[in-house]
Amino acid sequence: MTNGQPQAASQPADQPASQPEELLRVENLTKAFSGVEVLKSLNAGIRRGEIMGVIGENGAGKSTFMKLISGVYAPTHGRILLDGKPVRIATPSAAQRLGIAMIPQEFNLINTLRVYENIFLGRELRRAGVLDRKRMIEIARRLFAALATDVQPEALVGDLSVAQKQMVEIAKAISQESRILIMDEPTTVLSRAEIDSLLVIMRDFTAKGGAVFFVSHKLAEVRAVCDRVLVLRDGELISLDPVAALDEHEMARRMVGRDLSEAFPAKATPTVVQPVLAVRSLTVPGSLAGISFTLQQGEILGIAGLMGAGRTELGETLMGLRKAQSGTIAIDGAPTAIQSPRDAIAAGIAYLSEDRQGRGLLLQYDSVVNITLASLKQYARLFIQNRKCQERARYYVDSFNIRVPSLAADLSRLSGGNQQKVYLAKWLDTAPRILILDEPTRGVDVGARHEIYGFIHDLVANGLSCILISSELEEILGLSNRVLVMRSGRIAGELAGDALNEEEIMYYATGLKVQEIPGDATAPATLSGASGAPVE
Amino acid sequence: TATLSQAGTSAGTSAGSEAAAAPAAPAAAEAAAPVSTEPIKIGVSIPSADHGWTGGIVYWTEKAIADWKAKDPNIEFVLATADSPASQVSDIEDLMVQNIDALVVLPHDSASLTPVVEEVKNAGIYVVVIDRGLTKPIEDVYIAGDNPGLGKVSGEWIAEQLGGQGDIVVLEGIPTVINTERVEAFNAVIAQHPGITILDSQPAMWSTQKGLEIMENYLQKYDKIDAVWAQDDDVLKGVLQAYEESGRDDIKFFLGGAGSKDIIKMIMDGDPRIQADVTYPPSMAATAVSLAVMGMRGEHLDGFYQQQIPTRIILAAELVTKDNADKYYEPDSVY
Amino acid sequence: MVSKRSINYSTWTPLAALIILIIISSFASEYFFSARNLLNITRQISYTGIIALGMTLVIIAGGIDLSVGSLVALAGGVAVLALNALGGGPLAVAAAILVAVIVGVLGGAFNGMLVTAGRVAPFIATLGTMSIYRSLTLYMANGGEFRSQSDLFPSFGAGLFLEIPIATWVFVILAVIFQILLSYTPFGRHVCAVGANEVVARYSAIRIQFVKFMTYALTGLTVGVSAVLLASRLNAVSSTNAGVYYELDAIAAVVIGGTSMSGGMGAIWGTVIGAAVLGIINNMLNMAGISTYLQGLVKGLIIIAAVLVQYKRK
Amino acid sequence: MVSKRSINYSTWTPLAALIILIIISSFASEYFFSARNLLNITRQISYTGIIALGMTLVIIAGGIDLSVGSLVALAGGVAVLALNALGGGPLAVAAAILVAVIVGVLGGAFNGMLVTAGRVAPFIATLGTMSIYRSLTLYMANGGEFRSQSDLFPSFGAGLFLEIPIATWVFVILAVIFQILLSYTPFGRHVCAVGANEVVARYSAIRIQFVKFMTYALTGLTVGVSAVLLASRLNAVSSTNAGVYYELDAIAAVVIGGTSMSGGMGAIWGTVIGAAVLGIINNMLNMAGISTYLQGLVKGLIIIAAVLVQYKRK
Ligand SMILES: Nc1ncnc2c1ncn2[C@@H]1O[C@H](COP(=O)(O)OP(=O)(O)OP(=O)(O)O)[C@@H](O)[C@H]1O
Ligand SMILES: Nc1ncnc2c1ncn2[C@@H]1O[C@H](COP(=O)(O)OP(=O)(O)OP(=O)(O)O)[C@@H](O)[C@H]1O
Ligand SMILES: [Mg+2]
Ligand SMILES: [Mg+2]
Repeated sequence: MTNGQPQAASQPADQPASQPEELLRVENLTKAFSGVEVLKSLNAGIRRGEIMGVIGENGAGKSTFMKLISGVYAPTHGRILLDGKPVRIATPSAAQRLGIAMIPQEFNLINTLRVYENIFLGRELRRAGVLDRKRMIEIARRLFAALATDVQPEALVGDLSVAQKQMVEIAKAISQESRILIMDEPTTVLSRAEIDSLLVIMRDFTAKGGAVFFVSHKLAEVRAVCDRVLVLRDGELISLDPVAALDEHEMARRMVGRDLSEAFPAKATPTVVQPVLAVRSLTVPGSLAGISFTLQQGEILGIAGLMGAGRTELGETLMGLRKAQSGTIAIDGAPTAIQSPRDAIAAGIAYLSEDRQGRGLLLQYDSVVNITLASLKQYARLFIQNRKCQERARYYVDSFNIRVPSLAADLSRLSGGNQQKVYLAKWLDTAPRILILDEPTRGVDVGARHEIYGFIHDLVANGLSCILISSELEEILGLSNRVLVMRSGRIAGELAGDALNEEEIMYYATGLKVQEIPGDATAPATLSGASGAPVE
Repeated sequence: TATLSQAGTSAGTSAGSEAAAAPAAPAAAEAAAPVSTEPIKIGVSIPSADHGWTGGIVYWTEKAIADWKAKDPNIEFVLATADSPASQVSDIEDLMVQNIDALVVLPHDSASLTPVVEEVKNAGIYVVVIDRGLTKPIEDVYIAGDNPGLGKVSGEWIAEQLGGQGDIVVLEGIPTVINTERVEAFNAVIAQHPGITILDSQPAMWSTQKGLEIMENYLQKYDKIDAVWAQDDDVLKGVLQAYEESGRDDIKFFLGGAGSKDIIKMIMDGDPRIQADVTYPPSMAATAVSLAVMGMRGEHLDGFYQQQIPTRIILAAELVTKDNADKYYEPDSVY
Repeated sequence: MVSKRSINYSTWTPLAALIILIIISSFASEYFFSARNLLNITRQISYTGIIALGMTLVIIAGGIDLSVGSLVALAGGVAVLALNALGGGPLAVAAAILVAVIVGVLGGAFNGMLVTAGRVAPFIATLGTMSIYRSLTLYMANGGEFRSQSDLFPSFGAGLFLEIPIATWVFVILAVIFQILLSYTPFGRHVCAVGANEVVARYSAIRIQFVKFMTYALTGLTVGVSAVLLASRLNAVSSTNAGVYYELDAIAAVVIGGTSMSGGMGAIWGTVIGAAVLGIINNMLNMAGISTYLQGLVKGLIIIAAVLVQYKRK
Repeated sequence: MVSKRSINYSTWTPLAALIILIIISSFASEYFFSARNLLNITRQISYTGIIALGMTLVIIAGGIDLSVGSLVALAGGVAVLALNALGGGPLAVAAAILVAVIVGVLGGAFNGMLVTAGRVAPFIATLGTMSIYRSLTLYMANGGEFRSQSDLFPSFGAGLFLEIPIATWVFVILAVIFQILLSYTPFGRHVCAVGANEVVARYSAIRIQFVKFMTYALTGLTVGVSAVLLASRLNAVSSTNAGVYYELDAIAAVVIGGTSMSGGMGAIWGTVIGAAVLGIINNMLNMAGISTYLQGLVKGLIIIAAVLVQYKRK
């Protein structure tokens, strides 16, 4: 994915090269968790007005690095210098005082508080001792205006979508008058427009002499916005070079330590055309309106759309997590009532939520418990046969090459990508025939991402059928045989073959184009469903 | 038990007089030099102080224990208070483990404690039961107040004062057998006086505050009340408080129960609202402890010609009025 | 969506329960609406109501305090001792009030210490102090009562100001103060944050331990106030049953008021309504003269119903 | 890391508390180690201990049950009525046992209904039923006792089997069953999942409502068993104070046993140890003959200490 505007902004020319000396430097920075060194004596420095990209595989140590600078963890040894002076950053608040603001990879928001309250949490503005709401709300509003997003300052964070939450995190960070801004994968859940405005804001920030750490798996963005790129592998510094010096392939190569083969495995077009899943005018008040489509045996059906288009609702409805008001679902041509996730599993459906931490995994339990949670019946006549579970978990950990300290280590200590693999294993263990993936590579690095693509490819080759919900057009285009584009709860269009390209998808996603007859042979149903459907 | 009392009588008679005197006049206790007696261990199991009167029970028990310890170092006491029948059963089980020779028990509930006390008795331990009788006649000695009597005397006095005419309200205690006995006896008496109507009767849990709240409501509901029966003096305090605050003056008199020292004092001081009280003395617990000691020692009550301590002692529910109030006033008691 | 529920929860819904209840009551007894009866209710609810104010903060911050009932007895008892020691004059009364509040705050602070410094689960910590405070009180009073010898003392606990019981005034004023504290000060926000997500709160430079500690100390303060009002009302404190079951009433008031036990959010005014609901239930049951044994049944049903109503409204 | 704590928490640490306590006790009284005394303790703890087994599941699943105490009285009372109605013979005793268990399960199921179908917060739902069940019991017994007319009935509550109290046997057997249920069956796994993260559990096709409901029903079952043991031990059930404060003892046992109130993790055997700790405290206080007023103080301190020890060991 290439986008023009920020690229222009990324010319080294238009940054203040006036005072090149370093703002922050780390020396022999090392972090070990229970003996395991995850960051190995790192030496690096960031200059004023610089955006430094930090890339690396899942578990490479990026977040750890950032958490050390922002006072979440204390270094095992090594030190941090600010303006050349050694500083001790014991707590996040200490970091704040030193002018270091962090946008964490996992959300750090209070769902029960309002947006503006979250933004100013711990540093509330007050007038005469009591909260100065007016001013806080006003400032918040301005921040979101600058971010070109429509979050309401007085909304409750708990009601926001993932992307909106991300925006709040960003607003919170930039609202602190800080000199160093740490962004740990801020763009993973954002729409194109939101990303662009974010990149602009980063530029403004550096223009004022600040410095930005930009952690991302989206190498194109890194290329577009960063001045220098720091590559981490297994906790070690691989390289720190100007962005001009490396293209995306080179970045990926350095991250993984080997040459990556062709980005996406060759698509296997399903040989026999035999519908596994047929959905007819599925309607869920408020989110889905007359959805109709068919999933063929052994195909990957992509579902694209903008944030809030209702893709997740579609997935959740198929999984029996949301109640459909009308419409039918047929498996292998047989009408099947799916009232609950149990029904869905019985029907051979599996759904991986976009929110793996909040809805997918029990983080305080180990991989064995998690992998066997949905498929426990297999391992228990009356009692759970723990040995079988262990073996099974071991099998997945090996074949998906999941990096876990041990089978008994709880998932809270795994990096995002490894958690995602565990999540995939969990659902594959229910032996599904229809696999619904919602943002399967959100926050997952190139290496792991390729692995996951590989897994999907193999699974489909072995007769599994897959619905792929993703905001990464690249991914959709690269993997899908067909693509449905959703818009405000409807299927705006179906694309296949030559019509399958980024522009087309965007036209339908944004409503510039609407297909009169979706590809299905079920036009009437769809139309009636669609016409009668409420618009969000 | 025969053997026990034999052993007792032989050893005991000499110490008899002081022993008998002790509870009556504790002052004498310090004077008397301890005579050599074989050591005995007495377990005492009573309900914990969950309202004023049981507070009094605990107070009197500890007082008697202290007096006896001062008088005879060979007597060892183990005291356990329980907040429920189940925990009282546990307490008694624990007491048995400690090889007690005698058990003084005020059962939380009659039936609930019967099985375990029976075990105690079968183990050859001397048993004195206070106040709430067991469902079987197991004990060696039973000492109690007169619950139906309390209700009866109260009813009769109120009826007489009202001259058989008037409206009264009743504040009951915690719903238990005791409360039921008292209230039923009271109602029976009132029933004989068609001129008297009981407007309302609700449980005040033997608690001052509950009495206050319920009386507040009574004063709301009934424009004319002639007399109040509170059954317990703690409750009566709350009742009086509510009455004062209401600023009303229609209520002719109040009657409490159990004879707490405050109310007795008010009677002595001639408070017009309170002209009488009916006794149900917690001091019975102290007497019970003494009875246990004397029973173990095989002594008999001074001036009694029976060889043995009477096996049933019922303390009448006596009417306390200005004339005799001083005889019932216990300034040191907590109740 | 979980958050969603608890949100509506603490908005207008408790009011529904209250209104329904008032309607029922007015039918159940013609005396219900008499000014005097209503004033009685306000006074009767003030004792546990005041405590419920502090309890609201504790629960929002993710804690619980079972010791309030025992602490009422302790604070009240010590206050009476101080009163008598100082001769029961106006100064003595003032001193007694001060003492009660101090004892309350100390008791609450000790709970706070255990929960923060000692990291004992709130339920266990306060279960322990519940037993400890009661025991101390019994020991000091030897199982009996603390009796005030002052004639002045009762006058303010039982007294009226502008026709309205002083206890009611105190309750209302404290409610306003706590409402402001919770909704209009940084501390209030921090209490919510700590209860909703401790980790996030820490990252946001909030002194979690301090915030938690303060919620318990403040609850202790409310307990002290409630204790002195109660003591002066009865001019005595029973070591055995002063404040018994107050913790349950206070917690019930908080939750009926829409504050969720899981913490993170709640409303003071909801708690006030919760206390009113409970008070009216008691009053109604007595007024209607329902079989004393069945009162518990009705009360239980109404408490549950009150919360059910809140969900239906959602 | 929170989870990490509760793990250590529920591993070996409660044992430390128990051992320390045993050492203290053996010094406090020479009778402590007498076989008779130890057997007494095992019987004394069995009544609340059995209930604590069910309570463990409820708490792990993220709930709480305050109604167990009242339900003990209700189940026991109804059982005695059945016993007497059927003449007190062997069959009548068997029937009584069955009845108690059935009433217990029904009571628990009703709690479960309120929490799942009714979506009432567990604390409030069971606070309500606590009041309801007690009230029903009082009403049936008219405030008095349910007295069994059977001479056979007490024999098994007080009876021994192989020198060991029957109550103890029941406790041990149930503990083993619940341990297996929690650690080796899908249901147990689901209970943990629901408590750890309800949303994840739902997305994992776990029937949350069913699981929650079952935890309450099972607790009701343990209550029924405990009730019949208690009733036959006393050969009567007091409507006023049978089972009073059992909820607190049971919950204390669970938490001392290392199960965190926040749910998601816990251990049955920890709960058994917790019950033992509480039982030994009571026993020791009686044996040592500590002033009855100060017993609460000691008990409270030891409960807190027991939990503190767990953290220190962490
Ligand atoms: N709290 C912790 N305890 C133990 N190990 C941890 C902890 N946090 C991270 N780790 C380990 O440290 C390594 C680096 O983790 P980190 O989150 O920094 O990776 P990352 O580069 O951010 O990966 P991702 O791109 O998936 O976010 C991983 O192997 C992870 O398992
Ligand atoms: N994690 C979440 N928490 C709360 N609400 C959410 C969450 N995810 C989605 N929603 C709700 O569902 C609505 C539709 O968003 P949804 O995620 O279904 O759209 P989508 O097409 O799946 O886009 P994406 O999957 O990229 O978010 C959102 O507006 C939001 O209100
Ligand atoms: Mg990371
Ligand atoms: Mg989505």
